[in-house]
Amino acid sequence: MKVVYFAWVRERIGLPKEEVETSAATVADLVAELRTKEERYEVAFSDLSALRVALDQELSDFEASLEGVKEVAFFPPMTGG
Amino acid sequence: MKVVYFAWVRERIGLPKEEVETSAATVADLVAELRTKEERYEVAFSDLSALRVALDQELSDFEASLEGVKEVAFFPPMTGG
Amino acid sequence: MRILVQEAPFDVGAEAKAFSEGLSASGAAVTFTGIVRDNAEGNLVEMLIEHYPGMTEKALTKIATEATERWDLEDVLVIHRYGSMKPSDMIMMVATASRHRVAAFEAAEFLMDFLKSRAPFWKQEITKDSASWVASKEEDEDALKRW
Amino acid sequence: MRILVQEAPFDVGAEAKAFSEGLSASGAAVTFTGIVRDNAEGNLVEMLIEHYPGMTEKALTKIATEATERWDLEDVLVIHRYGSMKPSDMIMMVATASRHRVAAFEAAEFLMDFLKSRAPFWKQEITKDSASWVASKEEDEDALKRW
Repeated sequence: MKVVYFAWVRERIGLPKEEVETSAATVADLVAELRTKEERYEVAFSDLSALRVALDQELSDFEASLEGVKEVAFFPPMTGG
Repeated sequence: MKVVYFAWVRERIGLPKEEVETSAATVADLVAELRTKEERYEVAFSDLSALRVALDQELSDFEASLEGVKEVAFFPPMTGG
Repeated sequence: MRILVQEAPFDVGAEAKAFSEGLSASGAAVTFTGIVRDNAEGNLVEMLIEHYPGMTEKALTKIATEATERWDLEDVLVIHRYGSMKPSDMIMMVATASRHRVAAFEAAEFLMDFLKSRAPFWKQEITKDSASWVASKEEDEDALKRW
Repeated sequence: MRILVQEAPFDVGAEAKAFSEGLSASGAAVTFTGIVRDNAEGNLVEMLIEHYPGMTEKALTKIATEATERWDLEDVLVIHRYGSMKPSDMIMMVATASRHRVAAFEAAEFLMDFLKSRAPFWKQEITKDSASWVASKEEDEDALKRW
């Protein structure tokens, strides 16, 4: 599964994207797995209320299923306009 | 006193402006005087709710005093924009 | 603040560009452009706009000044034409600029609402065989109540 | 409908002119332009905008499509830049056109409210000695509730 990061999530994790081998059922499960990987993931995911998630480029939420999903994106609240 | 007319008020009265000799105290008094002048004034002023008035180029109302006023304008509700 | 009452056409692109490039402290610029629309029957030949020279400029200046007192605006532009126009011609435009988008939007809507019913313009629609004064709309008078 | 996501500057005057001249059934056109504003300290050197290629275009198209479903719009334009900008540069613009002014204003405000918090852009302010991500505002999230 392709996992991509933007803005300060990208900076804290230290890379813009990576391939992740996972059997996580939901976004929350995937986050739990990532947090155990390394300290920088723990820091990036420490406050989920400050994060947003998109599945295959559609805004979603942490309870959503990852079934069939090819690309997961994590980023802070958006600040366009 | 200079009296000016716009849009269909001008068309009904048949002229854009005229000098009127009057001692009317209020706009309503002036309208009452004008209505007695000729049929076309009677027609133009038959429904005051369809008319607006400006005194010296400031929107006003039919109860207003004409003291010191140099120019009175009568016209339908405005349709700018 | 810039208020223009003119018979000549204006260039909406050049005006929008000059307005936004003249700003130094604004994050938001809003423009509204009013365009001559065909009538319901689809046979509008000409739109004639009559105005009250002298009062028009005063009324527009008063409305724009009130907008700058109610909202924190860096600049305000009002252009309104009079005379003869064809369908698709630009009748008028307003522009507002502020630090934040809400103020710019609200001020532009305020200008439009007051300009519709408080500036001395009267529209007449000319077709091949008729000339009729556009009636004011109750909803336009009602629109003033929200301010 | 026209959606542009680009690094290059755009000409707000040319876009406003092309948009309004391309209309045939609208009486009202509204534009909103977002401009890089200096920060509170007055020392902004650069604004960097990051985005999510692919998702950005999808999100903007979705927001613009929803606007055309909610209001009777003849046309909608959305332009949003990413990359490096300086104070006073134009970041983005939206334009809407409708028969009546209320629809054009409301649709433009709707586009802006959703674009602020639902399109994947992130702003970073660069000064001589710092780089900080712009925080989202609670009022921007609250603004969505009115629609």
